[in-house]
Amino acid sequence: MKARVTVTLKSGVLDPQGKAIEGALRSLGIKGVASVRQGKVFDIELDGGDPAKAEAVLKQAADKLLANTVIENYKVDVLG
Amino acid sequence: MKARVTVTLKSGVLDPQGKAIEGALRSLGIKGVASVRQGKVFDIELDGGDPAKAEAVLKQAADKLLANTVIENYKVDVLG
Amino acid sequence: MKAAVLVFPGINRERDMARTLRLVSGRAPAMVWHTEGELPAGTDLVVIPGGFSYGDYLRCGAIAARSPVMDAVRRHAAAGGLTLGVCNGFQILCESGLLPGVLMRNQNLRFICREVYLRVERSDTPFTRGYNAGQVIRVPVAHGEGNYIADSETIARLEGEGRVLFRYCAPDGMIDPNWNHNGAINAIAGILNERGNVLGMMPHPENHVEASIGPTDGRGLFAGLVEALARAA
Amino acid sequence: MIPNTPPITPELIAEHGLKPDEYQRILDLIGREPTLTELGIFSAMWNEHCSYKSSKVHLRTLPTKAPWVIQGPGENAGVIDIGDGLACVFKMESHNHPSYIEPYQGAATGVGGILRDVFTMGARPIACLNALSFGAPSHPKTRHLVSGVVAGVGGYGNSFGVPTVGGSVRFHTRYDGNNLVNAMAVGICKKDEIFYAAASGVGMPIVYLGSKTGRDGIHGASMASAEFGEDSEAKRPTVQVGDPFSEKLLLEACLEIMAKDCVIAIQDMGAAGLTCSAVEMGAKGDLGVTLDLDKVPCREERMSAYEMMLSESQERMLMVLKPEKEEEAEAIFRKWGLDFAVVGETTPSLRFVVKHQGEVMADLPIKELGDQAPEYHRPFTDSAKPAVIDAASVEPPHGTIEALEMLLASPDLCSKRWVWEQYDHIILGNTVQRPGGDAAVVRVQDGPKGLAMTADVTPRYCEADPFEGGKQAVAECWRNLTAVGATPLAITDNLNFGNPERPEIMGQFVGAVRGIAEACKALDFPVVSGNVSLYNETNGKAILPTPTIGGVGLIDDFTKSATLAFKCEGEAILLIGGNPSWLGQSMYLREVCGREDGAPPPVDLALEKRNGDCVRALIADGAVSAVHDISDGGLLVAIAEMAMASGIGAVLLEGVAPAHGFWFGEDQARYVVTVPAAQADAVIARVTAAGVPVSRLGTTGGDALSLVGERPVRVSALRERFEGWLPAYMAGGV
Ligand SMILES: Nc1ncnc2c1ncn2[C@@H]1O[C@H](COP(=O)(O)OP(=O)(O)O)[C@@H](O)[C@H]1O
Ligand SMILES: [Mg+2]
Repeated sequence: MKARVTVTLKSGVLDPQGKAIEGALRSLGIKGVASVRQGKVFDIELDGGDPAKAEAVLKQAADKLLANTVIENYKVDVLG
Repeated sequence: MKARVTVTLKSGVLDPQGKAIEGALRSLGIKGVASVRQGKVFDIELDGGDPAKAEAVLKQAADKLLANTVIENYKVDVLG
Repeated sequence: MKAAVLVFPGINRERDMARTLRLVSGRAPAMVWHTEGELPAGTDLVVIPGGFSYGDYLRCGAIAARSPVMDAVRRHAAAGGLTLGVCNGFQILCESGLLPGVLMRNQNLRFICREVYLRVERSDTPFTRGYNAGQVIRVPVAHGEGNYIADSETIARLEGEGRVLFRYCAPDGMIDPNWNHNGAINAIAGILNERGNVLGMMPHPENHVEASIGPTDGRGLFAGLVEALARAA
Repeated sequence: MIPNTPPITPELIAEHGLKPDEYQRILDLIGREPTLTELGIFSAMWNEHCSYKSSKVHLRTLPTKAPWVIQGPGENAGVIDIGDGLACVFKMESHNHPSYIEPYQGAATGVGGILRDVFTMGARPIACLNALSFGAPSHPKTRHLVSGVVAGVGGYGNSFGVPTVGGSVRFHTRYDGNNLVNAMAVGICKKDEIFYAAASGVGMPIVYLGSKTGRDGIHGASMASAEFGEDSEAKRPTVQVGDPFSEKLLLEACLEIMAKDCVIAIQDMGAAGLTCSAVEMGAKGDLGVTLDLDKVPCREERMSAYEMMLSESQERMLMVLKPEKEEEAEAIFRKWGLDFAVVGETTPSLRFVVKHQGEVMADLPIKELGDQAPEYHRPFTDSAKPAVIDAASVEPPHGTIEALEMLLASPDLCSKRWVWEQYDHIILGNTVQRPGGDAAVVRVQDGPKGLAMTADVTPRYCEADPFEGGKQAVAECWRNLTAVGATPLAITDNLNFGNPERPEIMGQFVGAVRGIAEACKALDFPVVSGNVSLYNETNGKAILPTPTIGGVGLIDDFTKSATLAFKCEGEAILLIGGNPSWLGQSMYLREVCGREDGAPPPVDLALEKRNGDCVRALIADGAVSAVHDISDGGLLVAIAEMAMASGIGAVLLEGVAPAHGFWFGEDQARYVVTVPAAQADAVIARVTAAGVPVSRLGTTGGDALSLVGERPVRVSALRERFEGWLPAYMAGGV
């Protein structure tokens, strides 16, 4: 089974990378980008076929490791 | 307008990060994870309201900066 | 001083740290592998050195922070034991919750290795008793993610409780954005935990201790620790 | 999966980079049509990168011996004796094409590869250097390449945990389509604990160690030897990704099992991975090798024998183990979380046999794969000697100080701080002299010995006169080591040139190698390792000939090494080696007059040695307080660098006419030193007695540089220009 965990910065947390990317896009002459925030995705292959169980495992993985919940939010999508 | 660019490693390209995360999940006792591949997301605010134009701008941004197309694929989602 | 230096896969400044501890205290530290469940008996100082534990993959220090040996460090710290995290060690302490906040990418997104100036904010801690309050010391940094960030409440607490021990500054001690190479909030270079026994800092005092190699401003930190531990004993 | 016995068409042969006569040679050797796997193996073994087929006959002319040389070229790295039972292991290697295609990963894996070469021999790496050549700053790709390459070099070395202590960076339009990334690594081991590649003993287990095999860089080695065309974008998927974390584990694991005496032979998997490493181990030990590919740890599914044999996945090693130590070795590797698999054994047959899924995919004569590689005496034409330019005929500057300011803010002469600050240059706590001086100095263990190291070449000289340019590269390297007080011991060379099938390029190569050989002989400075990178051209436009020379020298007491910064006010500044006047091919000519022409400064090796030996003796006796050699930009640039490094100015006496020849001439074998005023006469007398020309240049002091008849310029203003150019350029502001 496949799943994706998406980790994004909480709003209000400064994102130097996103800021730098904004600047870089501007200097590349790419117009119309107001702001950029960078996050991470984890594409995960799981053993077994129970989506509910998969979701539980991934929540645990995200809480314990994949996200730093002090500054990050996460979202789990089991894709089946 | 909001959009998301998701950048993932091409299949076959070594992902040292994913490998390290797999190992860490295992040693945390989280079971059932067969493999992890790490990617990036960029949450982008755009000026203007034309989705087609937004998509074109973001493709350009991804090609030129956000993705390293030698080893990465990307996907643009204009969320409106 | 009975120091223990933790070794995680990918840590790479453990030799620098061990040499410095040996030079300053006259005693070689124990090197403790990340899978250990206990620290050597009698350990009075735990040091988490710099490097790239687990390649700094995922987030700096994230994977190391969840190693078995960190439970032993938590117990050591909870019992009041002195704990020092330098660079990756600081990142690991933040990720493990022993210190608040996060170290983000440097403002310019580049790894930076250079000498910086630090203002020592207090001298009444075991880590800084070798310095005077307000003293400016010169030590190197070598990191890509040293940009300290925490929510405003946490920052207010850190400042209010005098828990910021080191700040990046100009050579004359003034706080100046031009001398804050990584963009850390309030130019924070090192912080204490609430109890005052856990210090995390980005710069590498251990690389400035030998006159034949360069400046020796880092020595005060280790000499101070030796003294503090001798007094406590 | 690809079938192993497809029809071997001329197209398939050409795709493998083999010429028709080379294919015929294969047929003659094995007496039948090769399988696909065999064709891949031949193409990997016989391409330029692995076989040195165009360069070998010339490389043999390089001097490689000296009493202190333990291992010359032919192993993973060269080894020299540095006393106290210690040996220094070092080598330089290019990763040019990969770094152009994917700058970060290309540069990173270049560093990873050279580090592996050093620790494969049992040495713990103590320092890295890098020599980088980029296209013109105005070229649209340059900034991106600089940014990626520097981040990649740093990214790998910083994480691996070795200080990057020196190097060089240059810009020239001739590198527009082919930037150069030459990485050097230096390590230390005990003299009697060096490990080699030659297998010994029949029936010994061959063990695969490190990371898993993927489809990375398949045809990477062939790619690295194919001239670029417009379609280079299409070759992208062969780029490898580096994993410095795994390499650090590999280092620790290898050194641990070497210390436990488990290893008979060891070879890293670099270019052409499993193929090259297995063949070399067998052939060097006069043994056959049988590999069972079913045992190879793979990262990807359904990999064919062809792919496994040609994969260039990084962070892998091949080892012949003492059979009784297999378990112990495996436990060590497991502890470090690395793959460990017995994938074959040595045989008495002198055959290289590759099995996969019960089938023999390749069965080739092992010695011939290496020994019978084609060897070419390619035709070459000598470069025409350009005319010598008389300094008096060269346009003088509007003002000497203005010219100095222009030079200090030029891309090649400006400070490279923006680069080396991205490299951890202090880790391990032994960096005595950091980047910014003539050579880096690294303490050996706890001292008092120190090793000095530097990487140098002046490509514009090589272009104008390959022979003199080759000599100059070695001489400058030797001089930089001397200037910090070290005794130069040996070099590694990295010869970057264009397409050797063109006689004028081959002429550059041959000329440069002759020059290097002559200089090495005269300076007692043998070549112990090296690397050749040819076909550095795009659409028929070649790079400047760039034979990078990496040198290592020894200082008995590192605390006595000399630095270039002025030490205090009121000291006498002396010029050792005679008055400069040579403006041909100088930076002055290029940056101020906009001309790149003339003959380069000739190198008189006897003078070089005499002057250098004199300076080294002065340093050893503590007679001089600051030392700097004169190189790019000439005398005034050298003095300005000494001032900027200290913040102390100088008042200079009038130069010898023509003034621009004196201040900006790039004559060789010259040094600037400072001495306490009271000792100046004694030092002058001593130098004169050694037969070396010496004269007074002026006195240190103040915060400005003052020349007779010119407005004084503040050192801080010079520093702003010197430090300003590169950061401004990289910020996009130039
Ligand atoms: N790519 C680089 N990496 C590390 N250090 C560098 C690099 N490029 C230049 N440097 C350092 O900058 C200083 C000046 O370089 P260079 O002008 O080439 O010196 P020299 O003329 O003495 O050979 C040297 O100390 C050199 O090691
Ligand atoms: Mg020099």
